[in-house]
Amino acid sequence: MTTLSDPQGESFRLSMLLNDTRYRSYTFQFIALVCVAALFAYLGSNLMANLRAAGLSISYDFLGDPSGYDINQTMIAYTSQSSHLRASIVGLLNTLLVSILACITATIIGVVAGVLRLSNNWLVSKLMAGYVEMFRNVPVLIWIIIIFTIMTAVAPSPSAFRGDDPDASMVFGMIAFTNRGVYVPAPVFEPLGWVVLGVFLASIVASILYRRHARKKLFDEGVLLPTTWPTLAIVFVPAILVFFVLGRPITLDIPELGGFNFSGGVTLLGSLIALWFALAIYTGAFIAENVRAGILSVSRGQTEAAAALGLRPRRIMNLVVLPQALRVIVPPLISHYLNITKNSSLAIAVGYMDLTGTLGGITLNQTGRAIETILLLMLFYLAISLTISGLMNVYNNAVRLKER
Amino acid sequence: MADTAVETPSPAKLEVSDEVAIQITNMNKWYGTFHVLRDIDLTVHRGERIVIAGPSGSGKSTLIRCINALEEHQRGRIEVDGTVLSSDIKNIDTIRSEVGMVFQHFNLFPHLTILENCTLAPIWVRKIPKHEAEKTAMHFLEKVKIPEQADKYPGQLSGGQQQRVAIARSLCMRPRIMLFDEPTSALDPEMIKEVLDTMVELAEEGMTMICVTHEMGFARQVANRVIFMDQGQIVEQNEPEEFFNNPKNPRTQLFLSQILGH
Amino acid sequence: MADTAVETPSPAKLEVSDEVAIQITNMNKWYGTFHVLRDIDLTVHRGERIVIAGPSGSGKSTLIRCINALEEHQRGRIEVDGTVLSSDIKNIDTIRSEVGMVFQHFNLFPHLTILENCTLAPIWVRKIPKHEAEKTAMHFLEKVKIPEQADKYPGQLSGGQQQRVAIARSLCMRPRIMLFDEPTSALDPEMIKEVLDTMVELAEEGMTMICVTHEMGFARQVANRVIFMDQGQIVEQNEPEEFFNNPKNPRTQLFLSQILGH
Amino acid sequence: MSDVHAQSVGWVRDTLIDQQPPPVTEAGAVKWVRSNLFSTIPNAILTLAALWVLWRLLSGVAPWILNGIWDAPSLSACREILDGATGGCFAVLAERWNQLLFGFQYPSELYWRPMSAFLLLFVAIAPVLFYKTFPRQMLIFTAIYPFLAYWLIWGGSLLTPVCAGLGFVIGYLVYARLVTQSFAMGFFGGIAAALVFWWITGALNFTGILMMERVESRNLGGFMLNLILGTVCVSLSIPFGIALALGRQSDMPIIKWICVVFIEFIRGVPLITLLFVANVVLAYFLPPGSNFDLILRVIIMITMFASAYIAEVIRGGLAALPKGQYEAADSLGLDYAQAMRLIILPQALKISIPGIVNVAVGLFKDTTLVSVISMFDLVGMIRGPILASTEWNGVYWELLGFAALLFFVTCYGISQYSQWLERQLNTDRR
Amino acid sequence: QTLSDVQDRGTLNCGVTTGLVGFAAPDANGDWSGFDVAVCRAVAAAVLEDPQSVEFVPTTGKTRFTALSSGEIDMLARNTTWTFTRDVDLKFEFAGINYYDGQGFMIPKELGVSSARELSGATVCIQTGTTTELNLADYFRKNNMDYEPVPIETNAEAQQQYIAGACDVYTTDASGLAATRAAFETPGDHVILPEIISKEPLGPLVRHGDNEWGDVVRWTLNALIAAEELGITSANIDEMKAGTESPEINRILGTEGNLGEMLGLDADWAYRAIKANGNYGEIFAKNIGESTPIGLARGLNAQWTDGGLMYAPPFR
Ligand SMILES: Nc1ncnc2c1ncn2[C@@H]1O[C@H](COP(=O)(O)OP(=O)(O)OP(=O)(O)O)[C@@H](O)[C@H]1O
Ligand SMILES: Nc1ncnc2c1ncn2[C@@H]1O[C@H](COP(=O)(O)OP(=O)(O)OP(=O)(O)O)[C@@H](O)[C@H]1O
Ligand SMILES: NC(=O)CC[C@H](N)C(=O)O
Ligand SMILES: [Mg+2]
Ligand SMILES: [Mg+2]
Repeated sequence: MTTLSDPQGESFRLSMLLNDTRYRSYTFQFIALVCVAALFAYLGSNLMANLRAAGLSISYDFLGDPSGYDINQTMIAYTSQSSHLRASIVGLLNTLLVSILACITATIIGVVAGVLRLSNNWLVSKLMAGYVEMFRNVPVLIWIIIIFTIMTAVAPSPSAFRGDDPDASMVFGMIAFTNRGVYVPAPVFEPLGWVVLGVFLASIVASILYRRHARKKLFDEGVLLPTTWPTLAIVFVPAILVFFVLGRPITLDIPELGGFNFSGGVTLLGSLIALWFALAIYTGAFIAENVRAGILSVSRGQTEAAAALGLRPRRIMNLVVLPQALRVIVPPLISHYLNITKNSSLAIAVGYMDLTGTLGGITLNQTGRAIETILLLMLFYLAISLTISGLMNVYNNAVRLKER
Repeated sequence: MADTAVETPSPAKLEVSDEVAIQITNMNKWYGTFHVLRDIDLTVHRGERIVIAGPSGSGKSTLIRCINALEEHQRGRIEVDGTVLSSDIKNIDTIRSEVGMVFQHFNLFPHLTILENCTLAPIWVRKIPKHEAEKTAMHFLEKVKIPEQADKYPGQLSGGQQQRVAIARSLCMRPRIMLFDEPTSALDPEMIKEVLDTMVELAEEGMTMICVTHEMGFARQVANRVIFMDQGQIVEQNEPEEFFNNPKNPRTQLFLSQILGH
Repeated sequence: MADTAVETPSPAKLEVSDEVAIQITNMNKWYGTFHVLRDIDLTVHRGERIVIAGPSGSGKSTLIRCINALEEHQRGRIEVDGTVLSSDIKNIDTIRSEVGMVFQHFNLFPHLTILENCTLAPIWVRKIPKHEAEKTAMHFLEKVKIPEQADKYPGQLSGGQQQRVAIARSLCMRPRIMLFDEPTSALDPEMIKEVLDTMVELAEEGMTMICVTHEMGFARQVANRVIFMDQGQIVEQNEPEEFFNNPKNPRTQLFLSQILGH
Repeated sequence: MSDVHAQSVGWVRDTLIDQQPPPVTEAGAVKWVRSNLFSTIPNAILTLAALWVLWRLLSGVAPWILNGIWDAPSLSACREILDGATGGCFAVLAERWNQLLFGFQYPSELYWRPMSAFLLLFVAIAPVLFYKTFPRQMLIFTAIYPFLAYWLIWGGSLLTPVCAGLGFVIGYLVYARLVTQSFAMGFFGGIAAALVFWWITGALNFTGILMMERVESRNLGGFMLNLILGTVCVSLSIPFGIALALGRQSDMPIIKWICVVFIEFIRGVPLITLLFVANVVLAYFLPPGSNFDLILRVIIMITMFASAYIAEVIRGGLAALPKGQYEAADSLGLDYAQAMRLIILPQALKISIPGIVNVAVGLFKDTTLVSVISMFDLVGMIRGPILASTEWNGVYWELLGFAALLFFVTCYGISQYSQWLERQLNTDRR
Repeated sequence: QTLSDVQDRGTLNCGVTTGLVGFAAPDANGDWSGFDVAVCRAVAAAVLEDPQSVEFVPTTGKTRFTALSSGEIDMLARNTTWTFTRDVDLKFEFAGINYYDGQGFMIPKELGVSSARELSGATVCIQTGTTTELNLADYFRKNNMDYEPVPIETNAEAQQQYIAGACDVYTTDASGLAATRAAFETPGDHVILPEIISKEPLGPLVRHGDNEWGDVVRWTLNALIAAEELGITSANIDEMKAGTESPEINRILGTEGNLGEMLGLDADWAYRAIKANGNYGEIFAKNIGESTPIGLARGLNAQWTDGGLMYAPPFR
């Protein structure tokens, strides 16, 4: 904005505020600022007047008060005596949990569907197109409700597992699908069990090292070691061996029907599952399109050039197509992740206690602090969104193709 | 366009061996019901440099893509360097690593540096250790006169430079036969010269080459045979001198009058 | 490229008035910290036809864009037709409606017909009634020899035709001065001629013109001054004959040898 | 020397070979099946798997649909008729379809009004969507339509929408008068004139003149509510979106930042929280004593939401325009407002149409979220009154399937349109 | 000033539940009826002379208070419990009590549970944002039992979940349980456990700070209760309107004194209010009484003269 053409002999005139490029933009910005400030002042004064009329005031003290309600899924210690703030954090963690689960599942579904849609099998690609169109064009809320209905109205209730001749039985004798959720066995670690786990983790690291080594060997000596089977072997064989050698130190805590419900094992709440799958399958359809577009964006010429060099189809995929397609796929993928996080607020429709359910739901209700809680709620979501999109920008800058 | 190429009118006298490099017998190909290649018979000897010309849609690209197994043919037989092209993956791999191909649109891998573009196939297909592959790559990059660009990305080079990298990339596989599909038609006039110079040099070293091009100057200078295709068939073939000065087939005459006309 | 232009070697002898059309005094411009234009002094008289030449990046475009206030300058003084270019919007508007500009890439408005392209500014800026504006537009379209295209859209015309429309569009504002920024360099050789012919005609009518171009044939035929720029400075200026035959500055000599060389 | 080699000797073909039919394996159904379904072993496995999935889907759904009961007073009656066989109880749709479409509070004798508004919508929107096929004059109807639709759906005196419309006309006339002098003057003059007109007519009471029975907006519901929210909010958000996009492109930092903050804020929070704002807090920010009904507050929030997204789409369109267009406009002496109005926006908007349509589809789907704040849109109707009623407690699939189908048809239609349009635009710009 | 707002507008905006048979539920034509609805209609009749000029705004446990405090509704008649915080902290004014209730549990008979003490480990459906949610937490904590809450928004959802077996127990106000059970296909398969774990005095409420309007609602409700006590019914009200021996009846019906005027209404206000749906007893009997499928006994809600708690302050 250095605009200093020939200032000599000119003195400031009022009309310059409108006609001079130097001052004009200040004038406009000033006006805009005043308008916005006036709008806020107006809203604020309305707020004050309304609050005064209703005898209320803005205060966040309620966050420290005991919440008084119970939450069915808590990842940190929580009782009805804990504070509202803690309840919000429980909700936040639940939001993150379902979002992360849904993101992972949606990515898997999306990638599979997207790749299959490009398959040269006519039937499969049409089937996938059907899946994509069907899920993309129906509101996610309807999908959530449909899946929740499957969970509650179609799955058997725990009482169906009761009796000598039950209507329903557990899958493998370990997993129970009920209309309250899915009960799966939980691993129980005896002291030595941790050793097995340690060995397992170590072998994962080892397998990564092995792959690195294989690559280095190829680069240094031109020897191509097999990777797929050795990797699998390295990951599983030692852990299994150790498991048996140490005398099966990990046992399963199989859920058992007792009282009203199954107890023991891990419970995946019906509302969590409904929300998780609905989000995953809905967003998966979008991701599929995205993946398809990404792969198609790598021109046929690239594949042909690689083929002409003698590379085999799987290598072409790994070395040429995927690295390029990922650059196209990832940015929209991340905005789909963002959408999942935002759509997870629909938890409220199935009674999953996420951030909207606790802070924006029960806390709001029980305290009546609408303005405070909703403001806080928005800030929480905004923080999540900004974090995700910040990461996205970092990634985009890192992988941008060099152009001249 | 013809005038941008090198202007020496006499075909380079290069020795051609008796050995057969490519033998195509009675080859036919259809796209759906469309008969693209009809009864193609062609024998290419080691060291021959063949230019294929012909109107658009006459099947030139399809023909050389069949040689590389980028397209499958439905009838007839293609034998490259003693290997018969069948749907056997082994054979296809053998042939592809013997035959280098340069495309009209370069098709460099934009996510890899120039050097990585050149070493990718040698490392993964030929299993050559990386540093050796890099040495070879630098050698060929020097040959195409752009060793200093080795660490740049394709997007940072001009079209002519990119096409030269594409040639170097093929050469790094040390192919015995090179196929060129209109390697210069996507380039600006100045850049065409850079690329043609590189190709002339290759020809002079005795590489077996099949080149689809309309650069008649190039054809005159290096080809020892020009093949004219129309409607999926080889219509005429001859030595460049004869071909240009004395085309026999009326279709060829018409075509030559058009492209040499302006 | 020089050979595509009209080949009459003597500069047209056109009268040049004493009146000053553009006066640039000691003008400097920076892009950020990069000093693009340094101490430019230039006086253009009414009726003069000036060609600006110089290597890429020497600031030619920037200079003429400053005259049109498309870029602001930071120091010095530009006076166009008696109006001093300051940051006063009134002045900028006055100057812009006095000065027509033709860009390298035409920049026609693709959503408007040719006629609408030509009448838009007269109607909205000059507040000329529509039918009158259309009459003027048709007049200038005839002058550039494409009246029959008036109802087409720019996308339907060839590059040369588009550039001629761009010229007509500027003329419709009845500017006293025309600026051309490499008006022919985005065109094919045949089309260059069409556009240059139009410009020559304009020149012969006595329009004040500043033209950035490397068409030396054009410069010889119509310019009465050639200005050579390098590194943001005016390095040499002279009559075309002198300039081409007898360049003084070594930088100019080098440049001329390059562009006339091939 | 080269004539040693037989193949180098000149050779000319005298007779051209004709097209021949491909070998049998290369054409016809056999080839198609082979290459599309069973080209490799994994492919064949995939095909079989797909066939199995299809079979499962069809065998599950087909009898349910074919055996459907369309006439029964309640679920239990329906089950009795079915007598254990698989089959849907579509009777619920037959019995409640007008509740599903119009909500349970819209007077049933007035259903023709929203119905005709809905049909006229197509007439109004056609010249916008297919701007090439329909005459431009039809745009006049498009301009009138919002006021007509308001009158049809909400009723009341015809003069109310007429005056609202006249306000726009007067504003436009004043604008057209003044704009030749200065855009700002025309713009603000137009707004001022319209406001003055509305203020004057607002004081008048039209009750009784050309009346149709009034329907309160809280009585709207069902799919109609989704449609109203969708169309109203999208149309309203386009001008705001344009303003925001221009603001975000502006080189005046304060204006730019105001727009950036607004857009990023709105895009960073879920629509639900904005609906909560509409539902529970917005009223606190309105002047004391003013009584905005819920629908209006929801429209305000959804419009804000949509404009942020549309602004981003339009910003993309603006960025896609070559810089030369801006410069050419400048060099002809057009001022900012003229350049935007005459050169930049017409082009940028055209590029943005497919993106805007996509936002519109997304938004239309999101209108179902209003059921969460207990408004009775299609989903709200199903979840609330219908499923809770004694007769129809438990008919999930028929109702949810119906809702899904309704949305699918609409959204799929629109997205097909947008793809068609994208292809059109691509060929336009050769 | 709510009173004049309502009169200007010509309709009363009354917040009710989204649907609880017997208390407030729309029929297939969208006409609302029920015990809470009757209160709204009585107030509308008193203020606007027409019991039909009510706009019913369905609210959930969550939206009801904000709807009221933001002015979207003029009064809330939605089985809302009168609690200290709602009155004092949320700044509402309870106009009285129209139903003395307590929280109960409903459970399918087949589970064989006979006492709330046996509910340890159960999955409980609970409406969020209600007092019952807090009571439930307290009750289980106090008795050292654990449970899994399934939060839902509306009674309708609760009903679906409970029927589908997604929860073992449904808990809410006992009256609500009775109403919900009545809507089941086979009400006999479900039992309401004997324990009542809380006090839930339900009543209509208005915003703090508008005492005139508060008085109108309070005394309309009281008029309904007093009418029952004094034997004014919708059948005999027209007779009594002509004048009776009892000065209190006369004061209520506006034939004596100027109570209506003091309220800012006309003399006939209470007459219209009672006429609209009958007196308290009639309303109770018609909507939730023993002769209805819901079948609630008067119990605590009998007149004080019958040993109940319904006790209207004197009209004087
Ligand atoms: N994948 C395909 N499917 C169907 N037809 C094709 C396909 N590829 C090419 N063709 C058709 O085959 C014919 C020969 O194509 P080819 O590309 O070989 O011609 P060409 O001689 O290389 O022409 P050009 O000079 O334009 O490159 C053309 O008519 C073309 O339309
Ligand atoms: N917007 C800008 N920001 C920064 N530097 C710029 C900008 N525009 C141009 N430049 C630089 O200013 C110098 C002069 O540019 P200008 O376009 O005037 O050159 P030119 O003489 O017209 O060259 P050419 O013949 O390539 O058009 C160049 O070095 C260019 O890189
Ligand atoms: N079930 C309800 O909706 C009301 C519950 C309880 N009476 C309350 O006021 O919180
Ligand atoms: Mg080709
Ligand atoms: Mg330039």
